[in-house]
Amino acid sequence: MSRIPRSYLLNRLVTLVLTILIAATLIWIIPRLSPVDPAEIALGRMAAGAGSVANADEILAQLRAQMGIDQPLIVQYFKYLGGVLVFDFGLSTASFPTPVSALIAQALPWTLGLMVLSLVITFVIGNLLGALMVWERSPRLVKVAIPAAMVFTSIPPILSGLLLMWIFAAKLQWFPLTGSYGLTVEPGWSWDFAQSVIHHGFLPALSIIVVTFGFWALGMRGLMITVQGEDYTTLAKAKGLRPRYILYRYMIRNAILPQITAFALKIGLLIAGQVLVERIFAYNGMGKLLYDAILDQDFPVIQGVSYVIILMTALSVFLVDLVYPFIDPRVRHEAA
Amino acid sequence: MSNFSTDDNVAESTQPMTRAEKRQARRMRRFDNPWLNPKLLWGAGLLIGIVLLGILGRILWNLDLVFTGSATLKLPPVGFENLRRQPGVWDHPLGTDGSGRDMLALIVIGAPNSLFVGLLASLIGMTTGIVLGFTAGFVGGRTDDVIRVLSDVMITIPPLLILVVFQSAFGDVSLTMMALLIAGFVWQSPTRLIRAQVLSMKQSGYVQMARLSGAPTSHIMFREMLPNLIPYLFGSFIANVTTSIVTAVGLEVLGLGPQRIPTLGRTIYEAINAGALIQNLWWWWGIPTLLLAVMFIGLLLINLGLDEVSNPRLRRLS
Amino acid sequence: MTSPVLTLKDLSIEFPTPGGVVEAVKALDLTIEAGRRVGFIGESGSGKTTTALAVMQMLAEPGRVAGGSIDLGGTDVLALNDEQMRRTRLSRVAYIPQGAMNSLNPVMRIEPQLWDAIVAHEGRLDRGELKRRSDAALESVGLPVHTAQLYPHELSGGMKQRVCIALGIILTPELIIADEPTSALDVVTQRQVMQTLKDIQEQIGSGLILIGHDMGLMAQSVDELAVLKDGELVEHGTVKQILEAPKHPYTQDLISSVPLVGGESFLNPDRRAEAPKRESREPLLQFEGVSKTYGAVTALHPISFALQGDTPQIISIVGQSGSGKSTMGSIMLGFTPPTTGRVLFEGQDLAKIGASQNLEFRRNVQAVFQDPYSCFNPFYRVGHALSYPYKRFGLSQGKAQTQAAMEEACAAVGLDPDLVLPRYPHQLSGGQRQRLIVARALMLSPKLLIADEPVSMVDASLRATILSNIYDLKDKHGISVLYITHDLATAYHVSDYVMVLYKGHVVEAGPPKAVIGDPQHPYTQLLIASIPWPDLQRGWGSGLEDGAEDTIASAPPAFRGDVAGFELAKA
Amino acid sequence: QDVARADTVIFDLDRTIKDPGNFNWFTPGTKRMHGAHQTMWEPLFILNYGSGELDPWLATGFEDNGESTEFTISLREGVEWSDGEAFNADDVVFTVEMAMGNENLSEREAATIRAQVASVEKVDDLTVRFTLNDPNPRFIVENFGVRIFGSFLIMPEHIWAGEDPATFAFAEPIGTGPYTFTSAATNRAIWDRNDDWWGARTGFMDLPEPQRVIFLETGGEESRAQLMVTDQLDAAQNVSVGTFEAIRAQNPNVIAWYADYPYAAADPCARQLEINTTVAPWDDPDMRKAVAHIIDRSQIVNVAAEGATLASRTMFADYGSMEPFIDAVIEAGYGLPESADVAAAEALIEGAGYTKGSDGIYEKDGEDLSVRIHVNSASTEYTRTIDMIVEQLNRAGIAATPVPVENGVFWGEVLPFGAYEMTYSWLSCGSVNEPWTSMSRYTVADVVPVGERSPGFNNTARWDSEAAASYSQIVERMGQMPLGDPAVAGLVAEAYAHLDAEMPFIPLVQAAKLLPMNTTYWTGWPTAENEYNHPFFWWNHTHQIIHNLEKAE
Ligand SMILES: Nc1ncnc2c1ncn2[C@@H]1O[C@H](COP(=O)(O)OP(=O)(O)OP(=O)(O)O)[C@@H](O)[C@H]1O
Ligand SMILES: Nc1ncnc2c1ncn2[C@@H]1O[C@H](COP(=O)(O)OP(=O)(O)OP(=O)(O)O)[C@@H](O)[C@H]1O
Ligand SMILES: [Mg+2]
Ligand SMILES: [Mg+2]
Repeated sequence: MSRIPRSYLLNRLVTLVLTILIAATLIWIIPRLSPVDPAEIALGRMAAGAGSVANADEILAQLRAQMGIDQPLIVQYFKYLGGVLVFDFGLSTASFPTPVSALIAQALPWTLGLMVLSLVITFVIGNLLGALMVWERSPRLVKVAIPAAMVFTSIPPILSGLLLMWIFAAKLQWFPLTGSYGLTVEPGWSWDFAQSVIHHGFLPALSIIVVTFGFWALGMRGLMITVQGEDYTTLAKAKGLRPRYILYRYMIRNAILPQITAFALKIGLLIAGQVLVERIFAYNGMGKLLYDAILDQDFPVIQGVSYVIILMTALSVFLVDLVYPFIDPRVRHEAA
Repeated sequence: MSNFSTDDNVAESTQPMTRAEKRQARRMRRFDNPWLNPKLLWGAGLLIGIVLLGILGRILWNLDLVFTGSATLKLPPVGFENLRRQPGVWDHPLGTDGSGRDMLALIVIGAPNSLFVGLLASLIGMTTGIVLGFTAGFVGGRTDDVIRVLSDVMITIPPLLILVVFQSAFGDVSLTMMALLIAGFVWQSPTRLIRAQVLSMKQSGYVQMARLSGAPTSHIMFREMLPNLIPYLFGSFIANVTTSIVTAVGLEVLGLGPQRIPTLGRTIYEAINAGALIQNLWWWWGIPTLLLAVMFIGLLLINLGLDEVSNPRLRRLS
Repeated sequence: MTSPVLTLKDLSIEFPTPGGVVEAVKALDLTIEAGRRVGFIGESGSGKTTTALAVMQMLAEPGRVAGGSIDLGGTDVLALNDEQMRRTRLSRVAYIPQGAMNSLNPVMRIEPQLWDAIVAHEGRLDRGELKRRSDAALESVGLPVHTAQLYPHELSGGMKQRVCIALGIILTPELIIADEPTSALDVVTQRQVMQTLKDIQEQIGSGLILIGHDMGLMAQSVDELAVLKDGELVEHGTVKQILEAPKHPYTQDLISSVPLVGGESFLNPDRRAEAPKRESREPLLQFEGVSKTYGAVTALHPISFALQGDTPQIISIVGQSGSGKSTMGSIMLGFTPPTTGRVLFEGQDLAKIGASQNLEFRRNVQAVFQDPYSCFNPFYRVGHALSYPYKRFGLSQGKAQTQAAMEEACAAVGLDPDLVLPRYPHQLSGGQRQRLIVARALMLSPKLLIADEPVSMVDASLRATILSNIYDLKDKHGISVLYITHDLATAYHVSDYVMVLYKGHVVEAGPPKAVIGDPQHPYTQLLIASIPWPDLQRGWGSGLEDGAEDTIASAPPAFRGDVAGFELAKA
Repeated sequence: QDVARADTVIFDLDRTIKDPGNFNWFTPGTKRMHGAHQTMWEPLFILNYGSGELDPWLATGFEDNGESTEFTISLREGVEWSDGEAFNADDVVFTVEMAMGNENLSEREAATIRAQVASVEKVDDLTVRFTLNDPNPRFIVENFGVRIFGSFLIMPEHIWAGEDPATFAFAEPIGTGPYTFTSAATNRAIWDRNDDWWGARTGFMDLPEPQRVIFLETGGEESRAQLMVTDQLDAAQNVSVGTFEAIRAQNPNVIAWYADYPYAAADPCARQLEINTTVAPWDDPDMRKAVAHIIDRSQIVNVAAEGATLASRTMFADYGSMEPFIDAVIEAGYGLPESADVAAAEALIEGAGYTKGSDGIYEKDGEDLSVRIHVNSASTEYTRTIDMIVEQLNRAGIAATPVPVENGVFWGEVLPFGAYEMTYSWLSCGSVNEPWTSMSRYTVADVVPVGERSPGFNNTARWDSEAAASYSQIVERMGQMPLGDPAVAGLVAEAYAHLDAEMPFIPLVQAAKLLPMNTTYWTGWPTAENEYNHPFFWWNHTHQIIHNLEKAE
């Protein structure tokens, strides 16, 4: 990418760092706005397991020290910032003393694998269907079927997941009910493992795709309508190009541009939205991690996951900013 | 015999003239008054249906039935039998849930609640978006930078985080509070888009013209620019209502919503938690889902209809 | 005798609309022989584009061919199915659409856009062959081969238009339809593009339909003319026939009202009234070393002048597209801050005008913008654009009086107020909008009017009427006018002083009779030479030759003959 | 290697294994529930819930010095770690001392040992002696007897010596059990049988039949139900009655503790309504009793629990071993009826000066009689029960509103600080074979002002009246008596008189866990008919279950 001017790169980098910094600060502040004392809560959780806790004060002091909340706020803040830079979010309170980063490292590949893949598929399918809704040559059936299919968007993902599970895993037994790979398959670079991962990932991915493609389709529809009225579409037709070619190279190619930015912006939101699907399929990705952390009020983990989501969003926005001029030649790398 | 039609009825023009002409006349009337758009009317009808359900239900139905233990548990809707071979009864036409609450009463209260959260969140989000978008686009400079970074940051922060903190702090959220929280996550795209629109409108001829006419800034913002954004704002509002409802339901399904107030999302959450699927209690999760779908279709139709109203290019005759 | 490439028989096209069925084309009969150039001329909305689109089978919804037949070199176009029609397009009949500026896919380089056209009709060819063909096509329209590697936005309007022509001829079709290919271009570029089109058409020997409304252009470009009015073919014959002996009154009117440099003035000299006196002794408008740069582009080089404004005057600013005319206008309005120098209005620096004086300044300085399409807020009826400033500037004395003023202004630009004022902007044609903007400016009777191409969208006869109205009002209300245009003929007639801009420099200035009547600077000469004359005897100049650019750039500016009340600092 | 499904038993895991590579059970997290303390680490004793006896396991017995201040445990002979090292007194002493010397080891069992033990010494290779800080007749059952969930687990000295117990991961864990660790990921752990297990060699016990044990995360009620239906799971975590019936309808091989209602087995923590005795008008015992009269337990059982539980007769869990004490209370006339007696309640409320307003709610001095009931929102069992109670109170004229709070907040901030008027909880949890543990949680010794944390989460009701003082004296006396002393039952009844008179809390229903068990591949599950112990297979006693499993034909 030698063609990116340095000043532009610098400008984008500053924005990136600033965004991350502010967001990281916010996720540090937000939990602290809550009047509850995290150490008391952690103690409460121990009690919840057993009904009582001996020598509570001693444990409480320990907890405070472990959580670092016995220090002045400003010290805590800078320690946190320093840690965050090297992906050190402290120790999980619910599965103490596992570092949050270890938990995230365990979950991240699954999320990247399944969630990002299904997001990409959703994006592709959604946009394609949105385009077909507008395309003059789509069969009539398609034009009726797509809006009808968009009704799925109103179904909460957990329900779509359960229904799919019920049909395809329980009744038809085509796919496994839970897990991210087979019960006795050992993770590794083997065909067995890969096969198992795909087999297990299918239903969770499908339940996400089914409920989210509608958003992309709707957005794409609007963009396609605009593109359809453009002069270059008319000329393409006058050139006698094949309709399908016009659809892909002229219409979709132009209409998709704003969607790409939207995708980058939404990536974090979408990951966080799939929490429950991961849960019902016992698919141990970031969503599941977040879900458990929410149940456990495990703030370091919630913070860590949020931070990773923020980082992913900010980075994808950054990347899109960098790449955009290459996919839309009209846009130049301008520091502004 | 044109190849240019984009609407559903490509084949239409080859049909015998008489039928086509009748159709034509009907379409023509529609064309004349864009607000008589069938999509718009159907969509609005569905939403009004939900509201009516709320109003009539409150008048005609005994709402005390939403309380736990109001009836036999897990009764099916009239005309069905549950796994225990109990038939549905007219006292509870839509059946009861796992705690013996009447489904009809639940949706009479829950459906308008869900709609309310969506509308309120969207309203707040849009208002924020309009104010910030206009400010950013119009004032520019530092203010613009601040707003842009702020919305970029807010777009990255997962709503769950805030809700979790909020709930652990206050134990419970009210519907309004929920709407406010969701609003915190739907203002960014309107802000971004309105900002872009304002920037481009600022360059447009009629704004220049207004400046030339000595119009004050307030006039330019609210009398010249805003009206032109209305179709867009409407569409965006409707889209946001959908997003807000889906978000709200998503949070409720996580158990992170109002705890005591029936909403569609909460009902689904309870159904799922109680294993309603395997117990074949389809009415428990199915009816609220159906209502969500109705709401969603209504909003979708309104959105499509508004598109056609504001964009004549879509308003084809055939 | 060559065979006809296109035969239209009794062609009728209609658009069913809520208001009833619009008969856009009525019983049109026309034959075009191979190798002939036929011009379609007629006012806006007369059905020119519609006819062309019918041949392409690309009528916009809900249009349909209601009757008649279209025969393309022996093929009944109306009987073709979708796939056959697709194969026919471009390979047998090419269409270069109106508004070619946006007709290229913005995200594709030029080359693939040429290639995909070939591939769509001839199937996969090897790269070398494709490249050879596309390069040949580009060269034939006078574009350098490296253009192929550029994106559309990297081309100028003229270049884009030529790419479209290259596209149109790449499969050597039997018929080329060019829909107003040069209406968005300036005279110099227009000449080049038309020349290219003609050459190439001759080379491949196809038929050509040229759509336009400029009689001069037609005279210089086509063999036959088809005059359309309200969807009917009112006259058809060779250019010579029509120019010399137009039969239909519409055609006669069309030809007689074309203003010519050195020709008869269309103004009414008797109506000159005594202008009211100004109070201020300061010059009305003063530029002090004003320049404007956009990044690396210098839109306007430092320029200084003073317009006294005691006697109202019309100062014309002419030049090619991109020469900085609009920039200058925008600086005068205070919309664009100058990069250097300052602009004074009655001694007051525009940059320092406070909020309180702003209204007064706006009242005194009005403008007609170049692009009338965007000037109306689509949300309001067009009357709003007229009445709002009228009230805002405190000119209104009640509703009835405002209405009366509006009606009067409309009448001055040849509009029927009852018909026009209650409409929404999208219900008006470009020409109507442009006239309304002029009406608005006149109604406010400012001291200074900046008119940026105020009549570019109306046909010749209306153009003369409006300009003469402006001319009369200037004296009646003491309005000084800056007339920005690239139409040298009108500038010649209406202005008191002419400045020729070339790449942000004033290269020639003086009274119009001198500057336009007898150009000294090579650039001015080029501009004049590029005007297409509606006169078959008079050739269409030689245009820009190799090395001409250098000659123009190196030639010293020519300033001649001062006019009282306007001083241009001669740098 | 591959093990046939028929040789594998699959247990349900209701949470993610956060750190599958960490087997340091002294630190919090799920480090032993996915098989470690069910298959690999064996306890010294296992408390039998049916008989109340301690079944010896790694230990053969213990002796009390008579004052319950010194305990001597005898270890079984021939016990070996799976790496072949002998298990002996050194390991016990080492592990106990490690817990005593490390404040960082915050797991409950370690903290309890730290609080109770003064010193530990090795008498000989198979004998260990503990000296306590205070007399505690329940020392063994509390710490080494799997009374609730786990026990203090002994770690191999030869591996742990020299490691920092606060951070050591014990990633290659060994134990004395018949299974060894094979692999674990976040959602499952696999354990395979050690055919060379010491127990089989020494004749302690036969090798268990399952060759492989898997703990599998299932993801929720629906998926665990589906897994059960499709025979991909052998024992599942708690499900609702409806789900259980649905599973059974599709897979008749699935059984539960009881063959019929209530199906579920009682959990040791019976449910109750806590009342803060410092807040008016609930500081008046009559008002508390009125509430007790209003509550209809049978309705809670039938509606909130769908019949999967039983009404509590006393504050105790209804285990066979608790039967004598429950009987004593009931014979003394302090048992609770299943249904309500609203008339009696009205009399009490009116006696306190309230009159019923036109809205059906009691008023005094123009103010409605109202109460806010805090409820932990973590489980629908909690919220549904409270919904029921709120309904009952409202119908009887008390304007009750529920206040749901999040689990951590509930336990961290609401309960211990007395920041509630009434709340739903299970604070008398503790007794399973003797009454003292539960009863001791309401003594005046633990009373602190509202706003301070109740020590040990005891007596959060802040019951501090004269009756409470008398009650505390009796309970204290009881605490000194050795386990099994026949006089205890009498004292229970005597103390219970004060509870009954003042009602600092209102016992409601038994807690129930409905655990589906699949007989398609394995039989021999614990049931009410085959009660070798309770069925909570995430507890440390699961060794017994696995040893009892037999291949189905
Ligand atoms: N989509 C449409 N719906 C209704 N009427 C239409 C439509 N398109 C064109 N017309 C009508 O058809 C007539 C001919 O239009 P056409 O575009 O052919 O004019 P033109 O001669 O090309 O004008 P111009 O010089 O402005 O391009 C006009 O009266 C116009 O109002
Ligand atoms: N806002 C802008 N940003 C950057 N460059 C600009 C801008 N406005 C004008 N320019 C450039 O300044 C130069 C002069 O533009 P201007 O609009 O004044 O030309 P013009 O003489 O009015 O041309 P036309 O006849 O096409 O209207 C052009 O090269 C143009 O590209
Ligand atoms: Mg046209
Ligand atoms: Mg211009």
